[in-house]
Amino acid sequence: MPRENKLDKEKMVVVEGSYAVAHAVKTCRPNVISAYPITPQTHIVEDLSQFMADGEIPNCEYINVESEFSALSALVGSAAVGARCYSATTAQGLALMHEVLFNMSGMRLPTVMTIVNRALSAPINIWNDQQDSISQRDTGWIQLYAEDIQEISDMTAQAYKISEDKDVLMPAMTCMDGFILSHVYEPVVLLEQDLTDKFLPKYEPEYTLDPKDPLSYGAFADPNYYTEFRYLQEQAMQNALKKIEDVANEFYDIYGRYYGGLIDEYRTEDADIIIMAMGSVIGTVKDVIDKLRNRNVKVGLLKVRAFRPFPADAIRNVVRDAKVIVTLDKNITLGLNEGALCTETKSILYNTDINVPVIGYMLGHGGRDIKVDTIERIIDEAHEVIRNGIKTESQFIDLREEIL
Amino acid sequence: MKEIRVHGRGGQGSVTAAELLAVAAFADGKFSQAFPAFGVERRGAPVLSFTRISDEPIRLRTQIYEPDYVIVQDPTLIEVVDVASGLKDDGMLLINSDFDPETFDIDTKAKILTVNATKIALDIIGRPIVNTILLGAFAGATGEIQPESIMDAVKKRFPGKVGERNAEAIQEAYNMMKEARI
Amino acid sequence: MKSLLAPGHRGCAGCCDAIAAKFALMGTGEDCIVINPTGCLEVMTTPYPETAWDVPWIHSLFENAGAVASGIEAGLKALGKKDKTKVLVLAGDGGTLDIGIRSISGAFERGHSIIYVCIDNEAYMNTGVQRSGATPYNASTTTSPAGKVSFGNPRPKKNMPEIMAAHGSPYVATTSIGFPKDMINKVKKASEIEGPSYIHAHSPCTTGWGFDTSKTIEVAKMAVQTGLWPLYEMENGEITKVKKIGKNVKPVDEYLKMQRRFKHLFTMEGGAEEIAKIQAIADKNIEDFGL
Amino acid sequence: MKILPGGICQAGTTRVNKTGGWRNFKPVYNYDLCIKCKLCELLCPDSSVIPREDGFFEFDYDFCKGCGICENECPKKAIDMVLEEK
Repeated sequence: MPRENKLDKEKMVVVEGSYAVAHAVKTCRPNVISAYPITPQTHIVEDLSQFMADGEIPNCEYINVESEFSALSALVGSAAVGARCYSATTAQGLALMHEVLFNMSGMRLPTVMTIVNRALSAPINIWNDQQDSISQRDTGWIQLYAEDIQEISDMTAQAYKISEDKDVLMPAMTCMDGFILSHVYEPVVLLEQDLTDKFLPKYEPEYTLDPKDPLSYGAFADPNYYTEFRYLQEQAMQNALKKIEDVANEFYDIYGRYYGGLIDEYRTEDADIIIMAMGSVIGTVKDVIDKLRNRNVKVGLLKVRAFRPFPADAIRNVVRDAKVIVTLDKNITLGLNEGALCTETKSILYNTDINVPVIGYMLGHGGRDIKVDTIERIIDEAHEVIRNGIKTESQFIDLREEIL
Repeated sequence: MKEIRVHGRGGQGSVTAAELLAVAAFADGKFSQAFPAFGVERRGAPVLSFTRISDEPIRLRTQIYEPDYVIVQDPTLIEVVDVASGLKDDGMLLINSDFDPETFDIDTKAKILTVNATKIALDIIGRPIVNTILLGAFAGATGEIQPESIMDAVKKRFPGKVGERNAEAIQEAYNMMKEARI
Repeated sequence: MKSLLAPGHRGCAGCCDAIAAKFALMGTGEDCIVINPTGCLEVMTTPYPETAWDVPWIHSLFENAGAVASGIEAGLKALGKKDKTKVLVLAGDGGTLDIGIRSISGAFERGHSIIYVCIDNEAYMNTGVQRSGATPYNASTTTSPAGKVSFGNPRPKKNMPEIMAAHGSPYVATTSIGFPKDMINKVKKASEIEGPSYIHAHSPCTTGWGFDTSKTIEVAKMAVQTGLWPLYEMENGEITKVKKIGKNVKPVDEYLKMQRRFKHLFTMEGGAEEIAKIQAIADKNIEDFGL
Repeated sequence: MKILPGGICQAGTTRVNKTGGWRNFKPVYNYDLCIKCKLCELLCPDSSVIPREDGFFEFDYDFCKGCGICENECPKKAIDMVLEEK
């Protein structure tokens, strides 16, 4: 059932995206924050440091670590003693954490980490795309992508509730586009402390490192056991599918704000063309859709909020009657010439009775602005696919051919 | 929706100007959005920042290519940056300068206005910080924004004496430019 | 004193790691949490679903023990549980001197209250005796083998205790499993100190060094008695206590002869000169520390 | 047995794994020579030297791997390593 996102203008303030996230983290009452500075994540951790310096986060330790690797490693320890943990990073920092990402999800230690999405070097580039988190898709972390500041702020509390659920117990990344969302000032309802206290219960894990009940964490599992642990992780991801939906609904009941659960839809009713996208480009696409709908173009948007677990059923239900699906990817799987959303979408339609063509566009890499005109051209090309079938399944758009 | 582009140099507070404009616009009951042109510029380098103001919630996330208004914090930028790039014909270009608008050879059909924000800053604040003063001038020249909203935003951002003096300077710039309103 | 390391673990007969872990836990007592990075100790004590540990224990990765310990300490503090519980790292020399040095450096610079014990058996034993930064001069390992033109490892041991003292650690000590009371008392002392303390425990490995399983303690003692492994304590950067060997000092060849990893020095041409260089290392220690 | 998520183990559970079978030689006490100094108990890498009520010790042959450290370090030569009869 679609829900109205009731924004209370009286409660809104104009703040930077990073501040809204830091404030959201504060209201979730974390016990340990551990982070290493990296552009464009820095404002979040600076704001949290200021909250700490002003004594505004009780019962919390802030660890100024010497690397991202240690930022997440420290949280492995903190989570294992039962602390609610937080970190934030991006790009190179996330890549450096790669090994720990597997470790933390393998040990089933919940945590929330904001990924301020940014391109990976080389060449060095500090601007936004989503290659960083997409490249960590198999590490066993829940991945949620936000459209605007309100959503990334609210998603922080949602992510804790999902991650800490006893049927899930998997760490979660909440992803926001670097600069585009992290450095934008816009009106937002800062996560309300009283409502968050109501929404997010105290983290009380069943098992912890405790001298009174000395358990061992991180044992050495041979081929007789390893497979079963992987199976259980996958089960947890499947459980998360429902939990993400439930938590979005619970959030709506308490705060009155809703952005979809696993996915969200925008004017998909009777849509011939369904655009699938994640993150901040959603807003621009919605504007383009409104414009084209006024000209009776039947186009709609399927916003993917959860990339891991991948919401196969939810997507199938929406795209079933479309004539073409268009995926937008700020990433590329090199060697496949496709973005991840394109690949995943095709894969969940195969072996089903849904026979809708999928075309993919890779764009917005390394901070290249995604303009209204680009989205319009993509929709034009989608029409051409409806008329004459697929010519190019997946491609870069807005390539500067003249310098190639 | 109105789109504003602010040209400045790193360290001159152009990002803060865009932000304060967004805060003030929201206080006026509009929706707003402010963001820098994200770069690795250091102090002194030319920088850009943007503000959108609208009666409806703003979803658009592109940079601003065809602004309604352009604010230039430092006239020396005109030599090195195309400050009028994409500026709408019925738009306005506001330059911090003690010269008359006609002295500037800028390729635009939009109206050019100048305000000697540096002088106001030195007279009232005692330091050549012009970002907030130009917002006062902008409010006066365009009527897009209430001067009180800008002054409140500035006072909140810079509490105490600094904010008070800035507010005084904003009022001064507002009064001067109100007469030149387009 | 009760052993907090259960039997049934998969360590070799005569395993130095098991002895070192046992001593360290005797120093802290049972109110402690152990962080154990990758290495023999981790693998041999926790074959799922079993564990030999009678205290809470965590293995995360190879290079992050310092950070995991920091997080545990911070978590306990935030939850109001840090009063008595000690945070003890039991790490090998590879996990300490090589791959883990960044995270240890960070943890010590930040001043977390942790006890870091490096169980130094002077090579990567878990993977089959490869050289580490702790491998001594001329030891033959599988990646620094003696050969026609090589006497083995060409570099002396990295001086990790000095590095840790330079971090401003309030307590740094060297010890040896050949001196159980020394080791237990030093860990105990470390557990009573606020801030990060570092104990470097020399621990001869029967398999990697090539000596009979019954000689683990004997070889450890000999390292100390030759002056090759001086036992000392540093408080706030100053040496405050040294274990004297006095007249009992032994020549290094007695120590080297006990181990297969130095066997080539006694058969190769030029070996005697190399042994003399090792003797010079011991002599310098004796002079520097006043052993 | 059901596995717990994350691979958590209950304390001291290697006790199900009897490593006594690894032995070639087994230590035997000569209580006439033993001075109850406890060194054998302290040094045993397999925690297989068990104190008795009378202050002497006995070996836990379920776990003793026969390394011989106890024999080698005994100050009174009160321990002998004898060939394991299998």
